[in-house]
Amino acid sequence: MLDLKSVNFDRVLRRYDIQMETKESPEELAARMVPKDPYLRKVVEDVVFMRSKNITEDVGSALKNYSPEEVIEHGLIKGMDVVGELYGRGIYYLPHVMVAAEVMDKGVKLCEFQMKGARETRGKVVMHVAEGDPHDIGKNIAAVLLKSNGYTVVDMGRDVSIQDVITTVENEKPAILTGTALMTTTMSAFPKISERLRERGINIPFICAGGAVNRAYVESYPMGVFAAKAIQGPALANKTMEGYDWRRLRENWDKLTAAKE
Amino acid sequence: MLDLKSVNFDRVLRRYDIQMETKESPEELAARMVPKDPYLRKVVEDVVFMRSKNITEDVGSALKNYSPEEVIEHGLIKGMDVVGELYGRGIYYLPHVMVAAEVMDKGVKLCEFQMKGARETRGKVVMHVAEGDPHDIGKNIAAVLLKSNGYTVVDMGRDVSIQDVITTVENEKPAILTGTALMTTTMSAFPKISERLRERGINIPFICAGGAVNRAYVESYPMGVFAAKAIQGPALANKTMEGYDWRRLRENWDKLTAAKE
Amino acid sequence: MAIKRYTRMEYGSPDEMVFGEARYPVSYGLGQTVGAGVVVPEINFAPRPGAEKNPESLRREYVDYITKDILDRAITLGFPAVQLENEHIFQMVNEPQRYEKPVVAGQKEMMQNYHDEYGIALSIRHTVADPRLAEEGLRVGMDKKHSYPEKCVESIEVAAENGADLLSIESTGGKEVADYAILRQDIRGWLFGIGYLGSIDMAWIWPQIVDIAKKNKVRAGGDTNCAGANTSMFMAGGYLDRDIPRTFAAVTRAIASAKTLVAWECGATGPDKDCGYEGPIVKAIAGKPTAQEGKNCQCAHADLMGNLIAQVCDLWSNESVEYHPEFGGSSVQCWLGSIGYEAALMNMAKQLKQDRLLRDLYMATDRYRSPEAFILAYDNAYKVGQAIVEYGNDIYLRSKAAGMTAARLIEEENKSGKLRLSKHEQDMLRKIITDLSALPEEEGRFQEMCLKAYKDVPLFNPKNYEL
Amino acid sequence: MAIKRYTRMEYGSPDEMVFGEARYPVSYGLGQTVGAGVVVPEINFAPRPGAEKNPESLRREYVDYITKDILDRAITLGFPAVQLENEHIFQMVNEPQRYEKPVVAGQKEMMQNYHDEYGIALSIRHTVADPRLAEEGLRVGMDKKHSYPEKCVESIEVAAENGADLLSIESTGGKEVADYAILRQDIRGWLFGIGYLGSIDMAWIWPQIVDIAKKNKVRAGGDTNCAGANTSMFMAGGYLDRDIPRTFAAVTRAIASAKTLVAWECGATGPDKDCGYEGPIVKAIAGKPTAQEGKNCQCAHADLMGNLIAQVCDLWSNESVEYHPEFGGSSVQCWLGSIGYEAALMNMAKQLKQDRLLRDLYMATDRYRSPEAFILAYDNAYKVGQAIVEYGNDIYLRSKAAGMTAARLIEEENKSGKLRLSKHEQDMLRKIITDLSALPEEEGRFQEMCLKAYKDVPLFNPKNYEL
Ligand code: B12
Ligand code: B12
Ligand code: SF4
Ligand code: SF4
Ligand SMILES: [Zn+2]
Ligand SMILES: [Zn+2]
Ligand SMILES: [Zn+2]
Repeated sequence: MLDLKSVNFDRVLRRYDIQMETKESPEELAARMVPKDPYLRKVVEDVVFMRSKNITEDVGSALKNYSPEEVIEHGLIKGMDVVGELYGRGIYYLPHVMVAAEVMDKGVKLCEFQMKGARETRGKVVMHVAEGDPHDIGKNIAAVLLKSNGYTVVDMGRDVSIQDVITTVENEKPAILTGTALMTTTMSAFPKISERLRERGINIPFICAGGAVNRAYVESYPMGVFAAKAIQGPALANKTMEGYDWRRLRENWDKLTAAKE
Repeated sequence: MLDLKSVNFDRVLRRYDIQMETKESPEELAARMVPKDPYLRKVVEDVVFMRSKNITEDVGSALKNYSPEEVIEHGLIKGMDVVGELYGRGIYYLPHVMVAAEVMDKGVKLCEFQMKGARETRGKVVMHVAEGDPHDIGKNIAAVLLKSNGYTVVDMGRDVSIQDVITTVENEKPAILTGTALMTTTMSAFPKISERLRERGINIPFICAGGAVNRAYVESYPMGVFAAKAIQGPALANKTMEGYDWRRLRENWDKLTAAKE
Repeated sequence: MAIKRYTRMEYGSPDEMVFGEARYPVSYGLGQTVGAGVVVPEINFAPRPGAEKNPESLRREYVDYITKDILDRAITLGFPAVQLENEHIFQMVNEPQRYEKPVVAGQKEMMQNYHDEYGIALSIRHTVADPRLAEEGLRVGMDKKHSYPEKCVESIEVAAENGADLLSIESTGGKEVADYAILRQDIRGWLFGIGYLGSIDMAWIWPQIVDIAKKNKVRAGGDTNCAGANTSMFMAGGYLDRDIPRTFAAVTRAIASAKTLVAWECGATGPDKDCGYEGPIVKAIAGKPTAQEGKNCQCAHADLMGNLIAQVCDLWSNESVEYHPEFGGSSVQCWLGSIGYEAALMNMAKQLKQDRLLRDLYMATDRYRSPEAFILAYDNAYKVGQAIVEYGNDIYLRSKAAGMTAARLIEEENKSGKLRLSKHEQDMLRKIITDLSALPEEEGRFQEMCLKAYKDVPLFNPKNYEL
Repeated sequence: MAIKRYTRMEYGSPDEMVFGEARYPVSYGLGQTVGAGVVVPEINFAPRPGAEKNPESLRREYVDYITKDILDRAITLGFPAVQLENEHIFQMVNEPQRYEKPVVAGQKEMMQNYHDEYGIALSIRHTVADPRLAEEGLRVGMDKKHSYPEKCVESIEVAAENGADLLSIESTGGKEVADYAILRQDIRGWLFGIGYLGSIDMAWIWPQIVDIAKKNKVRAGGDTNCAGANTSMFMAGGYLDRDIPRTFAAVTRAIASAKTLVAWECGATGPDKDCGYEGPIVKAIAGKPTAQEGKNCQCAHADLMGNLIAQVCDLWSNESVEYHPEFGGSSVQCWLGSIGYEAALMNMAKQLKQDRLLRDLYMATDRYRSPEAFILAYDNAYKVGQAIVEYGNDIYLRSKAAGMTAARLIEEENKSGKLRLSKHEQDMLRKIITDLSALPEEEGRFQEMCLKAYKDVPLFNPKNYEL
């Protein structure tokens, strides 16, 4: 093998990732964002630092001082906000988000246990991957993020036939339908689904994502709203719950997704 | 420099062009295609073998035995047929075709001189290259071939504005309009031209060609008929003169252009 | 058919390996020989959206447009040999007689014509789709809804009977667990999914493929761990991406090689599939030819080892490109030009006996671009191979050894060499080493531990693996 | 500004030439230096059809989409330096203030941001369009209808004032005669059009470009003979094409180099434009950096020297690709990956002092693929250069000498070497040699002869050249 000792690697490649390592640590950023109250603070930190072991105890303590709704809102969900910010800034990686979401989930379950009725869902989302398409990782990530943002997710899995999608939407009456397609030979299911929904008078945002589709394609059929990244899911869903229909989501798309890219 | 003596170039590249050199010579092929009659034969051969110096004399002799129309039809045009065949088989190169066309042209002029009225044109063709597009070689080739096939060509040149095209078509009333575009940023003139022609009730085949366009694009607007190669021009024009409209040219496109690719 | 595990290396040293040469060259197709002194370009493609509308439109797309364009361009540029790869779309596995057969037969007929007319060496790899769904069952008789295991095998048969020269699949066994694990950066779970379950699944499907190939006198090529290691690689991405750390991706690649090897242990002859970046490792072990892709497959992937990965390839691929027009011709023609010229360069280097030098240039260019590139550099790939054959008979231990060896190589170079890692990549590497060190010494205990730990993983069903 | 003709070679021997090094390196842009030890990838692109609809949509296409994608991918893959090239569309030359300015300024602003944030070396070449029409008049005041000569110069100014680092143009002087001649395979006419008229036209436009560059403290790069030699090359095509013989194309390339050189004689510094395959010849003469393109510009051209042409490049280009999505990202990202990795390979070879060897591998791969490749092999390119400088002060005699030298080199190698020619190519070569031999020894007589012979060529007007 050639001797590489003399090589000045700088002339061949530059490690921008190392060069750009963020100076701010998760701890510093969290410190700026967490609430002052010591009980809620602990809950937030458990989520942010993924302390699965502490969460039961800390949520328990918080519940002695606050209502379950308050613990969820200002503790658990706040924690996920911080996580989202850390991910957005490139300090956290995706797995952090996934594990934090699980910690939060655990906390939410405890709170719900103490609530009068069931915790109110922010809305129902039916998710699927197009027929013939086995690529479901992106959809799975999106599902976790939607759940951790308070949505009820009906996950139909991958390789789902058009008919099954329609039936499920009719039965479940979700606020949002999502579709994922990584293959250009499967994405053609989406306009067909849109067509059939329209025939049945259903008019909900149909969030479509996955490597095969782009914004222009998704906006070529009624109801289609494009998502480039899983992290954009909650933002789009939240606006839907605020009353935006798919047309308005499209019009405001750049703004809604800007921070989340 | 490295010493290349040891190299077995066969493992690196293969000269399919040399390997495939046609066994049949132009002479052999012409021999099979030319008419028996010695006078016409000479005219045909002058065209095929590009004998610019002989053509005046040989056409002169032929005119003593045949009518000018016959000399054109069975001598000069027949010659170009042979040339087309030689080009199609890869025996002749494009410049052969161009030079042969000039020889033929010279002969036609002589015949016309002896004809009662002007020689009848097979039809009038207006040609142009799209606005902003300087790429005119393909159009120039196509023009020569159309002329040598008996068409009157109004050549508007390159970088021609939409308005000029429309005005010229209105004034010249051609049987066919052609457009060439090598740039995807200039080809958008074609649908606009088609639109304006329609507004004015003009309905002629609009043959569009050039590296930028493809069949799908050209067939996306009314009147558009695609041409991939200059040599397809006469075939498409001939059918137009037989009464095919642009719809019928499109329907029969594969067949009409098959031999000419 | 018995599975013959590799327990020793087919190469005596890393330096014996070089592009365009394999210990066991393979001949097939129309005058094609791979691994015997030349690198052959392998061009892969995808139909335009909508081409799947009906069998005739799909056939036209694959045969009249794509195959014809490829063959014309190969002649135009004077390439002496070309391999095509057709990755099947799901319509072809769903209805093999209607969708698959006309395509496979049509392509071969056209290739035969060009071969006869020009003497160009030609072959085609058919990579059938693996549509099996873990939740419905991976084995015959389990999937009552779609019969996907049965359909998958049928589509392999249809390919072999109608014109395929080389059979491949990107089998997806174990992916349900690996998918779960990757999002949690759980290397144990990933090892269980790919190294263990995936290897078991391959030992089920590959003897069938080898039999079908034998029966039809064609070749069984190989598998790739797209479902696992490539997913890691794409998620780890480049210097702007932060989905998962690249150290994790590197270790999964090493583990994946222990799985990919199974196809060859079941009797497949190679060349394996381009998208298996683990190729240098399995070639080091088995000496069979490998297909690789890098700087000229940017149409499909932007990996961090564009040159390095050419170091020991026998086929050089563009991975895949959708058919569409470009200024220079159709997309398949443009990418064929790129891979064909790169193969020509390698072949000239061989003729001039400078192939080892060019190999080293390729390798050096990306050696420190990412941890994954680093462990795939042929010297390191060889070491990972050695770790695998040391435990060759035990699919668990060899996968673990592969992962551990890769992790240690990266750790060491990061400490004292030129491979720089971000803090998060270092953290992950330490965690991986800790996690792998904590694993049992024995397959049975590992299996037991994992069946318990992952029993609630969505879609995971031990019956798929006869566990 | 005086024109300083080259009458001696800047290199003492062909072997002194190698990629990534020029006698006269050039610095410009955001930390970019070309020709001083590294090869830099140069990525060129075209907007999607329809993007030219209005100035804002065009700006968005070029800046927000194309430039951003390029810069992101460069960072992602770790490329230390990238050059962009923007070939202007005619809307930009027609209305420079509305269409050109926002694009040029927007690209530069974004590049500055990336340069500041990541330290990546960046630069942009603006190649303005030459919309002049021979029939309307090539000089100021002649074209009463469109004022194209004036517009052309204005658009160069707008580029230089708003962010261009490097100015280029593909000037089209003499093309009306060359176009006529190529279809008749008339080498004398082609020599008159390109070697003579084209050189005269460049001596008019290039001093202006050099002045504008100086005033704005940017660089004047160079020209290319796209209008002539590339048209020959594309028409000659590959082994399935039969539009014109490749020997004719090869000789036109040599003649073209005598024209392309004029930009540098007028004070331009290089790097010249990628599409000038005559780069090896002019670099041999002048020692200025050259941009080249080959196996990784298949998106735009399928030439017969994909590797060879990299032999002495300083920038390595993809020539051009229309912006559109691919599986691996957008088209500009995919092709940037290819050229960037190739540049990385060359740079590693330089680091390891194996650059001359890699150069020779590139060259050997295509040396005998076509007569044009053969005369551009650096040793032969050097010989053509020598013929030019021998008559350096006479644009006619040097063009003729270039053509004759190329023709003789091909003839000789075909007789006793490895360059095979078809019968028709041989016939054409003999005719070229005969025709060139019959030309007068003196410029005045040549001019006189040609003005007479080509007076009826459509569009040709001697006033365009002050004749
Ligand atoms: C991994 C992989 C596989 C794995 C899938 C594993 C799995 N569990 O998903 C396996 C091996 C199964 C596979 C198989 C095949 N694959 Co595959 N595969 C890939 C690969 C390498 C990576 C895909 C991936 O996981 N990306 C990472 C995820 C996270 O991205 P994502 O899903 O897009 O999700 C992101 C966004 O889209 C968004 N998102 C997604 N869904 C949703 C939903 C909502 C609501 C929101 C808000 C956001 C959102 O969020 C995510 C990011 O934050 C790609 C290559 C590539 N360049 O993409 C090819 C690719 C998709 N595969 C391809 C092919 C051809 C195949 C096969 C057909 C090959 C074959 N012949 O066997 C088979 C399919 C067989 C069949 N059944 O038909 C082609 C598709 C070409 C085409 N025509 O379009 C690709 C593009 C590769 C290529 N370059 O050619 N593949
Ligand atoms: C030569 C050339 C030039 C020459 C043109 C010389 C001339 N007299 O035509 C010159 C130098 C002027 C030129 C300039 C430019 N060019 Co230019 N050029 C080319 C090149 C290399 C070859 C084109 C050619 O002559 N082909 C051969 C001819 C014979 O083909 P053809 O015209 O298509 O004709 C065939 C058929 O279409 C058909 N046909 C044509 N017309 C007709 C009509 C009828 C009736 C029929 C039946 C058939 C028919 O018959 C012919 C074959 O038989 C191409 C590269 C390429 N890959 O094509 C780029 C190319 C077309 N140019 C390109 C560009 C970008 C430019 C410039 C803008 C660059 C610049 N910034 O300066 C400028 C234009 C400036 C301006 N005014 O806007 C791009 C276009 C990209 C895009 N957006 O689409 C191309 C594709 C190069 C590339 N890969 O990027 N160019
Ligand atoms: S890497 Fe690309 S080609 Fe290979 S299996 Fe995965 S998706 Fe298919
Ligand atoms: S070669 Fe290509 S890029 Fe260069 S001038 Fe000609 S068309 Fe433009
Ligand atoms: Zn692949
Ligand atoms: Zn493309
Ligand atoms: Zn260019």
